[in-house]
Amino acid sequence: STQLSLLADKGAIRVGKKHQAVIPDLVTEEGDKKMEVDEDDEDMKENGNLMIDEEAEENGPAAKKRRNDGVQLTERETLIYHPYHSLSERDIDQFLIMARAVGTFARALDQSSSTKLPSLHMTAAYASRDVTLFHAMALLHQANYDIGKAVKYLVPPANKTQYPLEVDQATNHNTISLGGPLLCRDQMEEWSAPEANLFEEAMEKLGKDFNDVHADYLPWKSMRDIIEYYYMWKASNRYAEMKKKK
Amino acid sequence: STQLSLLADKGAIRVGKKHQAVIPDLVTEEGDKKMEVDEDDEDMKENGNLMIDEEAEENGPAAKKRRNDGVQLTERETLIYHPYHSLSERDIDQFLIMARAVGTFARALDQSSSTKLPSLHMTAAYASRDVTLFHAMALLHQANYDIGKAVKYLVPPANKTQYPLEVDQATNHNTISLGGPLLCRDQMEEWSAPEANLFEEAMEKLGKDFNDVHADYLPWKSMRDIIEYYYMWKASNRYAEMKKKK
Amino acid sequence: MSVQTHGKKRISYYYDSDVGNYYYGQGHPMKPHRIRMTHNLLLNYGLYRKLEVFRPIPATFEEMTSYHSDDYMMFLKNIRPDNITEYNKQMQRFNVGEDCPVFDGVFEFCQLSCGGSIAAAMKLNKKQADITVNWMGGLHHAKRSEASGFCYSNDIVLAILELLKHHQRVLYVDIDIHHGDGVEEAFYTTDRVMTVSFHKYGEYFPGTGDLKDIGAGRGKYYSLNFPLRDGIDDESYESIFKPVMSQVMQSFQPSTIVLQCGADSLTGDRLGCFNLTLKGHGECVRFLKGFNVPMILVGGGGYTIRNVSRCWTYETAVALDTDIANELPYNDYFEYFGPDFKLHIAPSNMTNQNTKEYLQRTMVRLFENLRELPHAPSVQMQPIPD
Amino acid sequence: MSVQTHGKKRISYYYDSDVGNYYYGQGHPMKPHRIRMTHNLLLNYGLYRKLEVFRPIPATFEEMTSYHSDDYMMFLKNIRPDNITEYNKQMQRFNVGEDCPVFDGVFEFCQLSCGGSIAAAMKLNKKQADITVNWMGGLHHAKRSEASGFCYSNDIVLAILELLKHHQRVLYVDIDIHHGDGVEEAFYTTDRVMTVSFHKYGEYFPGTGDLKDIGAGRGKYYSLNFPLRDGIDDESYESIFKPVMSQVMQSFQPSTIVLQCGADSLTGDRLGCFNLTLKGHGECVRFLKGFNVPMILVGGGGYTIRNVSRCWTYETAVALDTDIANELPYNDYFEYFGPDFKLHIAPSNMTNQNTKEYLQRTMVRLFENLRELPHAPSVQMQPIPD
Ligand SMILES: [Zn+2]
Ligand SMILES: [Zn+2]
Repeated sequence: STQLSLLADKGAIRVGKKHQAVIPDLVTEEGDKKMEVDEDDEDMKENGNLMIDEEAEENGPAAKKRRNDGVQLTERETLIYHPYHSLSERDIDQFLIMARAVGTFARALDQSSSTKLPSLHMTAAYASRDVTLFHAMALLHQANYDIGKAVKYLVPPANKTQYPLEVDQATNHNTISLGGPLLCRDQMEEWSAPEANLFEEAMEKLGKDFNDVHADYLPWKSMRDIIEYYYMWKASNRYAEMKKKK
Repeated sequence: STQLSLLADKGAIRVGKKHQAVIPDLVTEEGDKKMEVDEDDEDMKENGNLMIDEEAEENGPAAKKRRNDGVQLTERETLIYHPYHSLSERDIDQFLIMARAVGTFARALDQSSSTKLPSLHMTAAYASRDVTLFHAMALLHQANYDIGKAVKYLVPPANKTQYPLEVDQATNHNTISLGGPLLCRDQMEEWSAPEANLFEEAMEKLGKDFNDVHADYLPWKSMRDIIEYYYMWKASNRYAEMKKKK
Repeated sequence: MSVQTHGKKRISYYYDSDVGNYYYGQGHPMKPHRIRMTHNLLLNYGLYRKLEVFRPIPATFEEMTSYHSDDYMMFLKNIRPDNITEYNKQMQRFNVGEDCPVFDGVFEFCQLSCGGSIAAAMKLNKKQADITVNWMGGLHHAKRSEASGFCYSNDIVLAILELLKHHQRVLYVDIDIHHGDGVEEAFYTTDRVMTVSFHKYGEYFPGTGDLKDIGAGRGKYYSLNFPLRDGIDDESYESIFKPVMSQVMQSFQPSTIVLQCGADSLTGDRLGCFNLTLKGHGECVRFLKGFNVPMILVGGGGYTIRNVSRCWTYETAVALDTDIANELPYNDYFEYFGPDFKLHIAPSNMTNQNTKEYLQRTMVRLFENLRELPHAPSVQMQPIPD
Repeated sequence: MSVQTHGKKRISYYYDSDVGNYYYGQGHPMKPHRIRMTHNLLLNYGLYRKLEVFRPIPATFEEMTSYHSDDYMMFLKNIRPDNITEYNKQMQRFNVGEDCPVFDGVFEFCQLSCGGSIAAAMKLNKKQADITVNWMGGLHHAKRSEASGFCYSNDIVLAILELLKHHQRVLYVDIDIHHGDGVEEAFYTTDRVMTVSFHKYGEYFPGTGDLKDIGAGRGKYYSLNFPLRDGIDDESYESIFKPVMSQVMQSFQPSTIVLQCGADSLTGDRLGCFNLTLKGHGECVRFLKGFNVPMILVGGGGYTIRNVSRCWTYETAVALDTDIANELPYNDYFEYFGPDFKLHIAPSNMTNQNTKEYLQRTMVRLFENLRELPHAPSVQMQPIPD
């Protein structure tokens, strides 16, 4: 989708087995099958192999994934959140404030955070970043949309016995339990000031070639972490100030 | 109870109408009355006036105060907290962490707080003071020991429509709603640095004569506020440092 | 989630968050703040959450005059630091001035103290609790028309009067270092209240509480006084308290008890001269609690406030049958408890001037008095005749 | 507490939090990060909470080869920035290199994109949603054995193949500025998928999508292309989109729709040359939604990423029947949206080279083709004969 391409305006739609998709046969649906059992009896045999797949889904281990709190699931997905609960908008807003509050408090308790973040405002701002909110929404889901249960997930005991570890899988967030208030940190916060300086130096020298930035300046960071940091950094004051200086 | 008294070891137990209490008659209890209605019929008439008082209590406006969530009340008291709920110790601990967290976050949002308290640690410490915990316990009671409801009281909407205002009456705490996270501040936190300095100056000059401290140095503070401040100040670093200097 | 075990006793606790800010004046040893310190320790020890916590309704003028004289209460209600000069004569008459200074809100303070004890009594009358606690109360020196020993109104007398409406016999026990003269005097002539006081006696306030003071009229033998000397320790105290109280319980058979837990009998008290620790003091609470008779715990004296709050916190835990750690929890007044920051206190090496012989001899005398009590109490728990 | 109204459509939304960190390379205009920006706007607008949010299972090799050739997929799976030199020939053969560079995790990225679209299709097959959304998908240029135009695997084709298992006729609509050549080619000879693409045509990538390209074999008349010139605005676009799509819906009668929402047709796009605003672009979503036919929304092109995320956020709101404020909510990437920090964007003053006459004429030609469609579609929704 770019004028960069040398192939621009030279394309053609090609016809042949090598280019078109193989169109699958129509499968009569599970539900229909039961309704129209007489008529479809033969058809079922015809499409035997497909039907078996469907049966396996229904009875196999995937079957139990089908439903989660009344929401129907296919075997192709993990449910992260759904709106079919009795919480009001305000309830959720309040819960998200709680999540930010816990994040702020967690940073006050955490040694490594609080040395990095001496300012209250900065801490509250870090605790209000999207990673905290996404994680909170995932916790709310794990708590079956019970605010009382969900807030307890925000302040789990040290051994995480009372914490839904699935939530970390579901959202890939970097959560640290201090045996109390829950801490979600993104790359913007994870990086030390020297690391941030190194990154900016690398950007000046190498531009956005993150493979080189990684190799030459920040080999202890993963590529993904560098990219996440880059995009967040572009929205930060540091970036604005660096641009101003130029 | 002191050797200060001039009356020491000169006391005597005096006998006479002017000294002894008038001993009341025994009132048959409400419950007994119904059990022993035949025998006590005459007695009831004798103690008529007292019985009427009891009746009035039962039927008057005080009657509805009798019970609160299954805890029986007399008309002489306001219930602040009771242990007859299904919350575990951990549930309550977690709720108290939430209360501290919300207090910390509230200070980050509050203009007047955050200029006074630039440090994260200091803020978290202020948000962990007993006033916050007492208020949290009172909110838990108002929420009928439903953690989900109680945490929502911690972050009430601006107009406090969803906040149990009784709780402020019950505990006399100084709570400020920011239309979000709840803020409980005691005198230790309320006072500005210049006010604290004035107080210390007054203490050096006047000692603990709080009437004079009030009149000469801090007329805009109430006597009670000064006394509350004094006792908290004695437990503070400021006091320790002032003592060290001497 | 574990459901609170209802097998334990129901404890009702009375507190008003205003109480800590009443201030007797510069240099005065009585500090209502110690009640707030206790309250905050209860919270941070997690004992608060095991209690039924109440804010009492302040006692009304009418309630307070169920014992106190109208003119005394009227005086107390009207006196203020800024109108003292107008009340010169009355101040002398009602003994207000030196020990019992006029301070801001003195009448309100009395209302809180009395309100708590009256509510605590009413609670027992309604059988809504097994033990009720009012550390704001216990001001045992106040007389009908006279302040005394830092006490202006006698919340204990008011509570006992309330109890007497539903209880034939009320036992009052006083472990303050000072004689419980106010309560003794109020009930000196009745056989429905027995007062038992253990106290320092001899050149010591208030001067009453001799072994020979045993009550008068129908109240004869219903006042019991155990005079003590300086330096009594836990062991000695236990050796007299338990036998005496066992005999009292057996002879008097009260249906309710008021225990004044004055903490000036602790070692190191600013005004006291005993050598009790929390364990010896608290053992009195534990022992009386064992009789399974409804009981009110009130405060009283206590002038080394870090120890007072330690003591009453511990005794609340005793009432709750709950063990608490010796490590004090963090709280607003944590620095008061340095340098050790522990709950329990050690006795001093002061001499115990109470010899075993003295204590034994005194106990024998008290037992003799107790034998004079009618086996069947004078008024039985039976239908009142027409 | 209000119970969520189930009257509105059920919207399933697919997202993988890894997607934003795939990076095509320095200077490359395709930025998966725009999908994360959209996601964060959905959260902070409160739209997230109205969705069923799913993380899709990544597509398997087998699933991807239901359309793509095994050798192409094997190549894609094995190629890495550090082994490029070993794959020189294959890179040319599969058109990987310039437009479609080898980047870290390219195959995983394809798995997420395809996984989302396959899951979205399966969701509709199961009748578990009315509209499913996968902004990670929409990579319409990928061919069976060839990468093209920043697209390596064609998630749309895979989704349509999944839909075809349960739907007799699937309609594909493409409002990317580029011709949806990959999808058109895949279904060029079938009458069960109709592809309709509105795109810039003439000296523009990928060069296909002439009005005269109408499909082949059984697929004749089942490909529809609306070639456009530079600068088309909301009004002009609406004036063709709605009549054409109305006729398509009536003639083809699909039981499900896939709408590719490529956002490079917006004004100000780094690579595009149209002049649409969010309103004109989103109107296509709203209009198709009005037919009440199950629909998949996928992403696609879009190279001014602040506008891409605005657009897809808005279109998610359209799907949800929810109005959202023009003021953008604070989020991690808020600064990207300066200086105005508004949702909606203004059109530029560029010339609209699409005259009314041209558009009208083209539309007439398309209607003529549409009239060639059988009134009763070739395969009916009826019991299949023995
Ligand atoms: Zn005393
Ligand atoms: Zn495009």
